[in-house]
Formats: sequence, C-alpha cells, structure tokens
Amino acid sequence: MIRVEVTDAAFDGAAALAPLGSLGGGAVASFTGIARDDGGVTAIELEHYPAMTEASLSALVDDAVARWSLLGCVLIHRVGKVAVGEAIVLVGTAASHRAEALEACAFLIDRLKTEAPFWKKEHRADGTATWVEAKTSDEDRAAEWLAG
Amino acid sequence: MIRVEVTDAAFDGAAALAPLGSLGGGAVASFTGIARDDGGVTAIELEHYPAMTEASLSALVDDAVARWSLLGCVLIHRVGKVAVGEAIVLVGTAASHRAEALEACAFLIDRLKTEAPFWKKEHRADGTATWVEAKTSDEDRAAEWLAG
Amino acid sequence: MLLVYFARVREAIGVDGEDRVLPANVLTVADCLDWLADENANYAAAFANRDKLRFALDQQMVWEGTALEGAHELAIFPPVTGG
Amino acid sequence: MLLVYFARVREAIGVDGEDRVLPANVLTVADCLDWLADENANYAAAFANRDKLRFALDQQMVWEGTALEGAHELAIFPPVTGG
Repeated sequence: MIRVEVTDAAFDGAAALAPLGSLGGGAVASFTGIARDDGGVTAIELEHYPAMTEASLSALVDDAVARWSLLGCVLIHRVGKVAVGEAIVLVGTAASHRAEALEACAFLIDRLKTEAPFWKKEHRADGTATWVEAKTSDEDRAAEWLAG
Repeated sequence: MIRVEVTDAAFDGAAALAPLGSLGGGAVASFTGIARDDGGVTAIELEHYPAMTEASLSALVDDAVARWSLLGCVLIHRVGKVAVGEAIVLVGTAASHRAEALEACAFLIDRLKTEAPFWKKEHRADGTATWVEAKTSDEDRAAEWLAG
Repeated sequence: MLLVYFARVREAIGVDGEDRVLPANVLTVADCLDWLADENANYAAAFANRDKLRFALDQQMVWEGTALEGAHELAIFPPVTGG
Repeated sequence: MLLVYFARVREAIGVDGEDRVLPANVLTVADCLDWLADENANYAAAFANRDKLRFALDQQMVWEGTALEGAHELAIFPPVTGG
C-alpha cells in the first residue's frame, strides 16, 4: 500500500495513516511537519516544481520500501499557502517490526528535506514575506543515510 | 502536555495524538505497536506489574522530555487481552524540530521494550498459549540510548 | 518482605505473591533466590536460569547483587516483552 | 532548451521559465549559467552565489558540471526547503 500525494488543500493526517494499521504489520511510525509561528509567521507558502515533485517523492518512497521491506508507506505534502498550525507534510510507514518502520520514517523526512523540490516562504503579520534558508544540518542528516 | 496511560480497553490512537499537533511545535512523531497474526496468533495477553507500570512509563517520559525538550508526549499501553490488529502501544512526541520528535519517539519505544514491566503471551486458534521470549536485539537497541 | 511474581515465574511458582519473613542471612536478591530454591522444587525450577530473571525492589529495577535492606517488595520476573 | 526557475531564483530573474536556443559552446549546466549571467544583470544577480544554486535536468537532480546533451528542461533553483 503506497500513497504519494501533493495537495493544495489541508489534509486529514489521521485518516491518511489509518490504513497503515491494517496491513498485518506490527509497527506503524509517522512524522508530521507543522507550520510554526516562528517569530510572527502567519502562513507558509510552498512553491514546488510540479513536473518533478511527485516523481521525486515516489523515488524516495521506492528507495525506502526497497531498503526496509515496508508493508505500506504514505507521503503527503502541501503546496500553496499553509496556515500556521496546519500540517505541511505527513510521512507514515508500516512494517513487521519497529526498527524498519521508525528508520524508514526518519529516512523519508530527512531525504525529502534536501531532495524534494519544495521551497518555503514565510508570510508575516506585517505583510513581509521571506524565503526560508536551507539548513546545513539538514544536508548532514540526509548525507548520513546515503553513507549508511 | 504529558499523557501516560495504562488501559485494558482499545484506544483511539488518532484522537490521542491530535493534541500534539496544537502545541506550537513544528514536528510530531508517533509509533504504534500492533498485535500481529504471527503464525496463527489470535490475541495477545499482556500481564503487567500494576504497582510499577505507570511509574516506570512516567520515568521514561520524564527522561525523554529532559533529553529533547519536548513540547508534549503521549504514551499509552494496553494490558489484558488485545485482539490481533489492535494497537498495543502508542508513543507520540511533539517538539519544535523534527530531530527531537523522531529521536525521542524511538528512544521511548526502545526503552519501554526492555524496561517497562509488561509480559506478552500469545494465544493461538488451537487453544495453546505461549509466553513471548525477550529479544537480545531489543536489549542492544535500548543499550545504545544509554551509551549515547 | 512481600514477594511478587509475574508471567512465566508466577506460573512456575503457582502463586502471584506471598508475604515472607526472610532469614537473617538473606541479604541480597541472589540470597533470596537461593533460599527459596532450596525450599522446594517449584522455586528451584522457576529460578533455574538466572540469566532469564529480572528483579525490581520497591518497583525499581535492580540486579541479583542488590541488597534487600529496608525494602518492602521484591518482584521476580522474566525479561519484559511489552511494547 | 526549456529553462525553469523557482523561488528566489525565479524572483531575481523575473520570469518562471523561458524557451531558449543555447549557443553551441554551452555544454554544461555551468556553461549555461555563465552564458545567461553575461547576458544581463538579473541573471548575474540570480546566479551570483553558485553554492546556493541547485539544478535538475529533465527533473533529475544534477550538478554544475553535468552535460546538457539531449536534455529538454533545465531547472535552476535554491537549495530546497520543503518538509
């Protein structure tokens, strides 16, 4: 069971994760990234590269499924304007045992952060908007998966 | 926001995790352990040490909150008979950033597996029941957190 | 001293707990296991493989060598398998 | 060659994409950046800090030295910040 989705509407994360619990596995892990009120941010706008986005996410999921023999995987990412408090990204993994589910979940969000073509712009209450800078720490985390 | 619960009834994991998304953090991680149909298993019975169980889980949560400055943590564990397909354990963590949430979630389930006083007995369709053996791999994973 | 047993240990001994007065020479968890194992075959069988036993003294995990001094409750059980 | 730009790069250049015929001596991603930067100040500004640029050729991540041969679409953008 694989679900990869890019959407400009708020999504129900709990509903998206529910099917992962019925695949006969003993372990489901999830990660939800949420738009934060980081110094007066009211919304985060997500630009993406439509021709590449889904293929990029699917390639990451294929990698994870092959590496950890997952029973299921859900990957949903918002684009467009996301209000503070709403989910930007959801990663869900199902496997027979916990190590696979937990590691695959961390792998997917770490790799997504440095490889999937999304760009965040923070909108503030005073009308200003600034692009989010990429973090070196994100590149380091993603590189660890490639080295390991 | 801390919630530690030991219950003999099925619980709604999605509802338990929902509050973690509203704490102002950017990251929520979860792990759900599910009773598996492992070679004809119909139910898993969980014995525990009532005088120690909640204190043991709370101590683990306190450890995690101190180590990763979590904004919130949910830990729910079933006792008694759990039908195949039902959740046995739920771990949920909320933090400002993803590394904290993901690591604290893995830490909690790894430590719980070797320190919290629960014992699983597998009931099979043919009427037999056997205690689950502890895995050396679980002790190794838990030891890594203590060493790290 | 309240002695409590769980899972396979409880089944082997046949009771889930008992209140016992310990002899003066029973100072540690290991002493207590030896004393009970000498008493009858059920304890001896339950405690035969010491590697497969874990202990909690007043609800804190301890090891075989831990002194019992002043504690009220000793729990003896197999390695835990929850989660 | 279809050139597409995203985020800060798109804003600096002022368009989100354009179809261009590349000169014969533009063989790699880096050649293409040099050629455009020579053309006008918007490109030069957008490409000033090469460390802060990432590239995809026909929707596959590549690096500055990658040859453009046969590709249809070159995307130029800042390091990604999704998730």
